[in-house]
Amino acid sequence: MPGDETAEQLLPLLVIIPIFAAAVLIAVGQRLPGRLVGAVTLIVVGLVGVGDTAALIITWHRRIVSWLGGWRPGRGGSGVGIAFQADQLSAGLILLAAGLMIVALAFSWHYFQTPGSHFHALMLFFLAGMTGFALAGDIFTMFVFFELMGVAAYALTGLKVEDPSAVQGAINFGIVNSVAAYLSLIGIGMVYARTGELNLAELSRSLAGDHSPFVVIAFVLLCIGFLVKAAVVPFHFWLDDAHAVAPTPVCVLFSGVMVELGLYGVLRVYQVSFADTAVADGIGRLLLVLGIATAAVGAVMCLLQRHLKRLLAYSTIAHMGMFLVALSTGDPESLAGIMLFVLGHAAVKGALFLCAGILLDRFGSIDEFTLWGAGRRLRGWDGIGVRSIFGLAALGLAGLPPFAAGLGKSLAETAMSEAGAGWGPAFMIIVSALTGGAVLRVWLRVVVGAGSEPEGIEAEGMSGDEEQMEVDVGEDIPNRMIISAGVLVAIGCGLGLVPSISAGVTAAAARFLDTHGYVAAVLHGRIGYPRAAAPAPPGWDLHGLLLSGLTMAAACAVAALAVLRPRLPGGQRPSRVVRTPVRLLRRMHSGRVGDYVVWLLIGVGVTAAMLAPG
Amino acid sequence: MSRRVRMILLVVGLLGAVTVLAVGVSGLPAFGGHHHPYRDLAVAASLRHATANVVSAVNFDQRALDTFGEETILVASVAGVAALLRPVRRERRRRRPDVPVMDSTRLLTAVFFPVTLLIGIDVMAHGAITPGGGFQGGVVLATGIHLLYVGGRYRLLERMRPLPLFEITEAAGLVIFIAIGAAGLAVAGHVFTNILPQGQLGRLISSGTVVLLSGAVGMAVVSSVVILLAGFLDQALALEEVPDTDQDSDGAEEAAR
Amino acid sequence: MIIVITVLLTVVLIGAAVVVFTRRPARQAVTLGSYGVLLSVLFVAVQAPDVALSQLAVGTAVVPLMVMLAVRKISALRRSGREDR
Amino acid sequence: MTAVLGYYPYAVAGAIVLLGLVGIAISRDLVHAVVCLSVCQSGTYVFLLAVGFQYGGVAPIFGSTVHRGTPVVDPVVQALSLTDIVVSAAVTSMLLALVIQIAKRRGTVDPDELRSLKG
Repeated sequence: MPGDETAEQLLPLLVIIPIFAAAVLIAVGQRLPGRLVGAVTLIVVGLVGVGDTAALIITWHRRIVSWLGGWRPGRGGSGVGIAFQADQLSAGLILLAAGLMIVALAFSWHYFQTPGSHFHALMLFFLAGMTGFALAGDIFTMFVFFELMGVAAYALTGLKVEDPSAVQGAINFGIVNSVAAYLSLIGIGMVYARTGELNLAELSRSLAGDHSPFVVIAFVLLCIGFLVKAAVVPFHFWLDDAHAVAPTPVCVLFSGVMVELGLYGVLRVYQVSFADTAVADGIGRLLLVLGIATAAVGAVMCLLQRHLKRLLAYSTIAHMGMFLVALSTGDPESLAGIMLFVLGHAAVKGALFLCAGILLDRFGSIDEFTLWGAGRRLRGWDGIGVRSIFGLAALGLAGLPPFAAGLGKSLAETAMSEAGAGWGPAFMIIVSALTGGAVLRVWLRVVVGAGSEPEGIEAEGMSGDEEQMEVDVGEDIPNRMIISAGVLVAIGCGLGLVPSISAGVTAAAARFLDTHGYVAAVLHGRIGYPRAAAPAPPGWDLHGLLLSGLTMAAACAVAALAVLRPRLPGGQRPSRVVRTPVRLLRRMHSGRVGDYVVWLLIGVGVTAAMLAPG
Repeated sequence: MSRRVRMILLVVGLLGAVTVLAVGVSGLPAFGGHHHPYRDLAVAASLRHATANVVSAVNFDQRALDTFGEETILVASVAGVAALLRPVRRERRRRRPDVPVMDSTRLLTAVFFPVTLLIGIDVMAHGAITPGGGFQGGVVLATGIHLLYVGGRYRLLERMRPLPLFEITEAAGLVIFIAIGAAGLAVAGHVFTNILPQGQLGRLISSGTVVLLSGAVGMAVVSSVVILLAGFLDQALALEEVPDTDQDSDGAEEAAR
Repeated sequence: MIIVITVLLTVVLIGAAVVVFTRRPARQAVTLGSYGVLLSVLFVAVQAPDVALSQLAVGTAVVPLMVMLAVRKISALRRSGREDR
Repeated sequence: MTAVLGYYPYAVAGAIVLLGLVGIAISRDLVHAVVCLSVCQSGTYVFLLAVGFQYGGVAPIFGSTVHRGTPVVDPVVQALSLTDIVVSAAVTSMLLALVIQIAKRRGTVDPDELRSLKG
């Protein structure tokens, strides 16, 4: 165990090392061969991953608080410097980001033939932005790293310069996220004007007990940027456009960790600074209503998509809805379940995106109908690999027992039913079944080739045929692509089996909700955790297994119904009562940035109305 | 959504946003009040480190990480723009006939070019004493270099600012910023600590690392803005869409830089 | 002092409206530049010389130049695009 | 009267932000939308500097004329605004590059004509 000071001193290096490496790559990248640039990037991200793991191990026993430049606050308790704070949740998130990036870089080893190291430098900037955002203990520093994450993500989204398909997905993503960041900055200005402080712990002290409507408005404006990044309805429109055009390895990071960081931002700001204010009595209602709306829109749109990447993007939106609903109860058990669910979802969703990328590079299209029966045309080990990984990941997403996503879902379900939300488990099962069913439907049609050859069924929505191959792999799919997808599925399954993970997650949840512990650690240096009974690691119980089995059955039913619908009597035309709302929902996702900004404005009003006291 | 529906929803959204902002602003202290606790702490800390320009003290000494993040955002956006605007197969570089420049303009730019460079360097060097600093000085220098294009020819500008050199100085600016931060870590145990002797208020050599960090930021900003403008100038002036008719292969090689 | 700031704020608000409601992007680059100068004057009045200098350099010189070059490239693309069809 | 003047700067800042958003919502050209976004961001500079102002305060540059005792305007918001201006330059250049890329690929920058993202 390193001395108690070294961890504090080295914590900021987790942000500085990737930026240093990116700067060096920009300077000399043109002259280095592509293979060396990729290797250097992988080594640097690996180094950051090792640092994150060390931070996670240390935060198992105490928090790490690092005041930049030695500007520790004086006796009066309010300082001028910036604080970094790492506890188990933030260390786990940055480790997840580094791990997903290692797999994404391994998958895209020879992706961009163009000279220069822009892709790798931007990925390192993206990692530094995510790490800095998760560690920041200062609302303006969170804004700066939110912008760094954004700028790197806009460039990575639009990187396929040759791609004739929906390249304006990057501009929608850029404009909507920037508008949200500026509204957050207005919120930061308001909080600063009222309290004269920017540090989260200091804000917690000066906002304690403040029940004026101002606090509610400041919280809403401050969290708009994070809610947009978390793709919560009505701010979610940019996510599917960005996924439709972004290269596959970037999509893995978007759905795996960037969207979850938005949710982390909301929770951290609320839990530390606004937990003892007028926001506290409205937050449960807000998360519940936004969660249900997000899950509903995500699940329905997920069933309507034929473009694989957009389908997976809507599945991520549906899962964000489930996370919000489970977190609305506000007790540690549901937070622990959601943490495990996020880890499992990131691994399994990443594997699905990689499989979609493999199909795109092998067959030149990512459209469900064009790829009908494509899985069978894959020969030998490639075919077996893709078919099994795609199937396992689809089942894992729907909550197959050994997978971490399934365990997280069942923990959240039991927590919600104990917290009095009896309808909770039913809601989670329905949404998981719908999204899992959609992905299983794709598995049946694309990989197994079930159902009739779809000719002439010109379903609406964006077809995936325009999408251009990212790298032409020809007949033989490179092994590194299949291995990286397999590794992600294995991680998704492993996380669910290792008991110490679920024990750590339960402890992390309790420590995240401990506001006084955070303030004492940051301001007064008391970084130890309060003595808490070592909780028995929650695992699979009969109740959980039963619910998971029910979810699996429902998901398979949805998939089978969707595939066999044309043959069923009268199954051709869905009834009018279904078609009109679906058409309305489809027209709302217009792909036009002006509409998205209008929805964002309406969202600001709706969020404030829901949080308004009384 | 049709235009009319979008207008209605826009008005609804605006009403909601106006009420939100109104309630928020009403909770703020009135404009021009005297209650600024962070300012008192920042001024005290800045004077302790003998930095005359408190804004530079906050930027480069007390909240150095924000400035580091800001520089990284600029360098990342330069890398992004370079990646997005890289010449593609269907583009060819063409030699444009140069627009004749009036002699008076040529004379003015010949006079202003060195003056602008001096102003930029002065603003950057005196960051800790007078208004200005690495960032402002850097942008003044970068726009100054482009006076050559106004007064001379685009090819003269291209010769006078070799882009590979600026890519190295941009990365060097960021690396030096990190090196100074790491020196603070090595010596005093915290990244970005002001470890140099701070000297006397108002002197050129004062406020320790603030001057050095300001210089590093200036170097990074000069090169970032030059590369950004070069990217856009290149697109607008030098690159030309190859009509699909004569899809000659040599055009593609020439386009790839 | 209040009067100076109030007048400048009103002028800046009008400038912002002018920039937003000029429809043609080529002309918008010019109005954005003049809006940047107005902002710099307001920042000097609010005793923020550092911010005024950087707004002058960025908001009046660099960003409008980039907008103008982008507009010039897009109109060139549209012209060559029309010839192709 | 002073009550109105006490909150007028914040009202102007909020109005500039909303003007920028209206510009983006009604724009028929993506370059126009990006310029409106930078106008919206300029609203945040005005808001931050309005928060930090103090009547009778001078610029926070100490030297021969300004001594320790003289009241100064809040330097921290000026540092935040400086960072914000750099972010604005970076984001605007990035979005303009994306618009040029769209113009190259699709030949048009009118959001209504770029309808292939429907559904």
